[in-house]
Amino acid sequence: MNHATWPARVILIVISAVIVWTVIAAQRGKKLFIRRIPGLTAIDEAVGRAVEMGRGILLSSGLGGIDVVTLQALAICTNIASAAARYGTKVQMPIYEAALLPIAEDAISSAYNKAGRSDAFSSDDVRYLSNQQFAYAAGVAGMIQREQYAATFLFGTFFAESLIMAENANMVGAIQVAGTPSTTQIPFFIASCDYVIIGDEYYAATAYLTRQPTLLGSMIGQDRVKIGILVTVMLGFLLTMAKMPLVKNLFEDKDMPAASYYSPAKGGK
Amino acid sequence: MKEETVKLIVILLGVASTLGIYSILYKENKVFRFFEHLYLGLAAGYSISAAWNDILRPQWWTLMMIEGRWWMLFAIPAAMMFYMIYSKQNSWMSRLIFGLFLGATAGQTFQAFAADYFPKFRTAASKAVMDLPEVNQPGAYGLTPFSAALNNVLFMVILASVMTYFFFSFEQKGKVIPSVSKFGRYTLMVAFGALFGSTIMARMSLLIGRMYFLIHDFVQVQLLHMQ
Amino acid sequence: MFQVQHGAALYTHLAGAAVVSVILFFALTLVPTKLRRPLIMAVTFAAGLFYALEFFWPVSGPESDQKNFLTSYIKPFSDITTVLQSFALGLGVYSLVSIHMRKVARTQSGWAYSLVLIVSMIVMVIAHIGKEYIKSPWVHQLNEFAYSGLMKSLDATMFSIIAFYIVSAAYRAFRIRSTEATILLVSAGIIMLGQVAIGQAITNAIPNEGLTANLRVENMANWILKKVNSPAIMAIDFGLGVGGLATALRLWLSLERGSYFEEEL
Amino acid sequence: MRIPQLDRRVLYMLLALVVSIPLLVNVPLPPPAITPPTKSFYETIETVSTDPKTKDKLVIISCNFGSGTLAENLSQLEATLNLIVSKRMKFAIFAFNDPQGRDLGGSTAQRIADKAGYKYGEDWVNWGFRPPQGIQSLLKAMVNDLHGALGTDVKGTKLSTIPVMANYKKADDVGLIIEYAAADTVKYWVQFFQRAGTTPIATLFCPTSVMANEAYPMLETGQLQGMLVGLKGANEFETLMKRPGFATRASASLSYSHLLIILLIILGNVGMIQDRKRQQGATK
Repeated sequence: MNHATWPARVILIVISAVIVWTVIAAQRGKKLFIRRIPGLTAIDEAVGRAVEMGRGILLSSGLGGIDVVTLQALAICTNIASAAARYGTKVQMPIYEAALLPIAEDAISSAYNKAGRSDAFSSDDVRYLSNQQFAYAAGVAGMIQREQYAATFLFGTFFAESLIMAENANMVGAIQVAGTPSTTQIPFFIASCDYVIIGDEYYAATAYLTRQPTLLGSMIGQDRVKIGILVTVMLGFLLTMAKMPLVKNLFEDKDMPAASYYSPAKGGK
Repeated sequence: MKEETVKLIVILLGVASTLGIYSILYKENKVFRFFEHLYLGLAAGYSISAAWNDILRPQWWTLMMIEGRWWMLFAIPAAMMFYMIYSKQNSWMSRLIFGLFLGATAGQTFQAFAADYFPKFRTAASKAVMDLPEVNQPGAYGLTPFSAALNNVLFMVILASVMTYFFFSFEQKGKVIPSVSKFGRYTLMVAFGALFGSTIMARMSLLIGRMYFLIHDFVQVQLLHMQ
Repeated sequence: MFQVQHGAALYTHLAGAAVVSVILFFALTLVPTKLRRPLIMAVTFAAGLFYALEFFWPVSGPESDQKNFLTSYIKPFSDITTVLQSFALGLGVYSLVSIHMRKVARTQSGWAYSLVLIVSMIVMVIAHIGKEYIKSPWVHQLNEFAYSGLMKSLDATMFSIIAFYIVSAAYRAFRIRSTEATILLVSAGIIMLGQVAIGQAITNAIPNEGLTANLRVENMANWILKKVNSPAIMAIDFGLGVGGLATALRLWLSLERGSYFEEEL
Repeated sequence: MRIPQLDRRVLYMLLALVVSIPLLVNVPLPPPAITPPTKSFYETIETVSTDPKTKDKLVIISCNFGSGTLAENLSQLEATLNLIVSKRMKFAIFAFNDPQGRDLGGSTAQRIADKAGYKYGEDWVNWGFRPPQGIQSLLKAMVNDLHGALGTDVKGTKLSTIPVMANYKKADDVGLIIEYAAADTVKYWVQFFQRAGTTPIATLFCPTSVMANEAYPMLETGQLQGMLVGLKGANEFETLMKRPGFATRASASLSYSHLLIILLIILGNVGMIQDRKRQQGATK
């Protein structure tokens, strides 16, 4: 879809309005509930373990550039860094996309500041490594093996290199928490990490960790939208069953005969 | 240097770096560390060259200096703002340019969402159950109407239960919701198992590629002169 | 005003642009602290609005060429953001080089590796940019060694090392410890068998027609991938899509009081 | 017999052996089953190349892979290009994700085209590489003006002066898109090109087997008309065309390495159950 169709305009605006509305309601002090998410509770445990063992923590915000996923990763990492800073544990963060470096450095150093430990922050701890996928992975693998981190947190966009990082951390016995919207990498994190944040738990993470009204509101808004989508899809399913495919028309983009046109069954020959 | 010598050196370098990297499988060691740093250095050099060769030169320098679009010079002060992070007083300017990128990414999300998800909503919402013809289209695996209907019902059940598992705004209690979301979790595990299982093939293919290089390109062709 | 210039006129225009740049840059440093945050918010909003409007605004024109008043600016705008992002690479290179230069200068432990890093970086830049400008064969040979010999092999090898890790991960993780782990294991096992000829051979004797076809391992694998995997992944995707959209909205409208907008400017 | 927990280095050694042996000596292997995505892939090319509406249109061969996934993507490219040239279809090589794709695709196409008697510039063209950052806008621009948006081919010749491009000016002149990819780059074609012209363009996908998972739904929605799943798909395609190549040979390594993993998982579980029993015995 290069430009919005009328249904697209309506649906997108409704979705956006629901989210923005709940955010504003939450900022005005509406009380909101969020259920327990086990993987996210584990973050504190992992930081605690690192403190006990007296070894460092590795944070990675993945392979994304300046995008929504990576900014969310950065927000999660900042929360972890401030917990680590409170206990005086060292945090290291290799960066993939150079343009993110200033913002990451800023975020981590302000996390230290907030914990009153600005002295413990060294700008070498947030360092650019490489923007080449496997060079980054090799560098991180080397760092993990040499520094023998007690805990690693992998959040953000990941591709194949996820397993290289997670297996190396597993070898040095680090406790690992990982979360990514790159669904294809989740099985590998499940195999190598102690806790995995799946699906949109990733976007719930900051709300869960900080309990900030804005984020909580957004999360509740997302939940409502998801319920709306599910109900609409179910309704469409039932209507199709009753031979009234309303929803089909609603989501219609442009007539797309490609599949049937080229399907040999209907005879293109 | 003769072309063959160059080719031989290229292959020897390839063999050395392959073995050097694989040495980490035994344990972290000096050889790996050497190749790791070599790799990071080369990668950094490559990024710089690629930035110039593929982006800055064709999309900026040539346009400015050869085609005469002088206003492209304004890219320099804009890019300089990134670097203001190193200035104590004006580090806010780096956020200004960052804001531009952020806004642009956010603005594109609408189109991406519509293009990505609307076809999916439609597919999910138009799964038929009644009056299915005998389908024999590519990808339909020659389903009978009955099994197609069954599969489509299953599709909805899985979709709904996995989505239920990801609702955060209420406690998952009572009789129905916990078991629905548990079923959702189980199907997620099936899906993740499937993803893992099907990825193995991809990873093995990569290893086959590398082993073929070592065995064929190096040992058979270079050492034994087999063709 | 924005007209293509050539020859001497180009240089005077460039000089003029440079002067204007310096003035604008200086003007920005004078922006009072109170106005800084609103300015950032405005820039963020405007950049997003550009793309959003282009998408939402009604279009006209022939079926194959639908545009609105913003469509033709999309390409120049995205080109310029690409260029700006490339300039930012300098930040990364500066960070990398300064850390390793310091190590070399102070001969800290492992300084030799840092030296390798810096030298190989310089070699790569000379070879890879040089090959575009210098016609002499040694540059091309250097590029062959650095790029085809080392860089490409290092890339491919590091990628393929995952094959080893996938084996150790599977061996360790696929244990019948809990219901969930067992489901994971069984599903992975069926897919693995269904994917390769030798696994398919197990059920080759079963006819691939009628009800019995369901017992063939590749059909089971395909069924799992298509009928179980795709709705599950689709459900995850719906959540991720909405989550991404919500995060984008918060950033765009500067609703977020996240770490990077919180501090005093 | 007690089964010990194996050290990971032993696992690595076993794997290396199992993968290399079939590359050295011929190991027997049963033929693969032809899966529906492969069949549909083959039939789509057949249909496009015979349908009078599409048979003279351009085929875009989009090579978005690097040397890392060579084993999978290059064998797919070779197998499919062989079919394309045997149908005498005109094609254009294009890359926008990895500059290596331009070179790998270009050299493979050159080799196959030479063998088939194709002439560069008359029967095929290499558009070269464009950076991924601007791909969305580039594809949007290409919909109405291939020549203007792309500018020049890989050698720097203006597209408008290349004979083969004379009849191919916009998306409506494209009959088929085949994407060879190590990432989910096919979405750009689907989102910004496939349906942007007056008639939808048949789109085929040759992903690495890992990327295939995410693409299955697109087969169902009709966004893709066929798919070769990694090395396995290439092997099936070679079997279908009765022209065995690298993929056929490599699939023995593939088969036996899968078998090894399954055996190891079984061993691991037996060992775990034994340990558990022994512990129970000890506590009694």
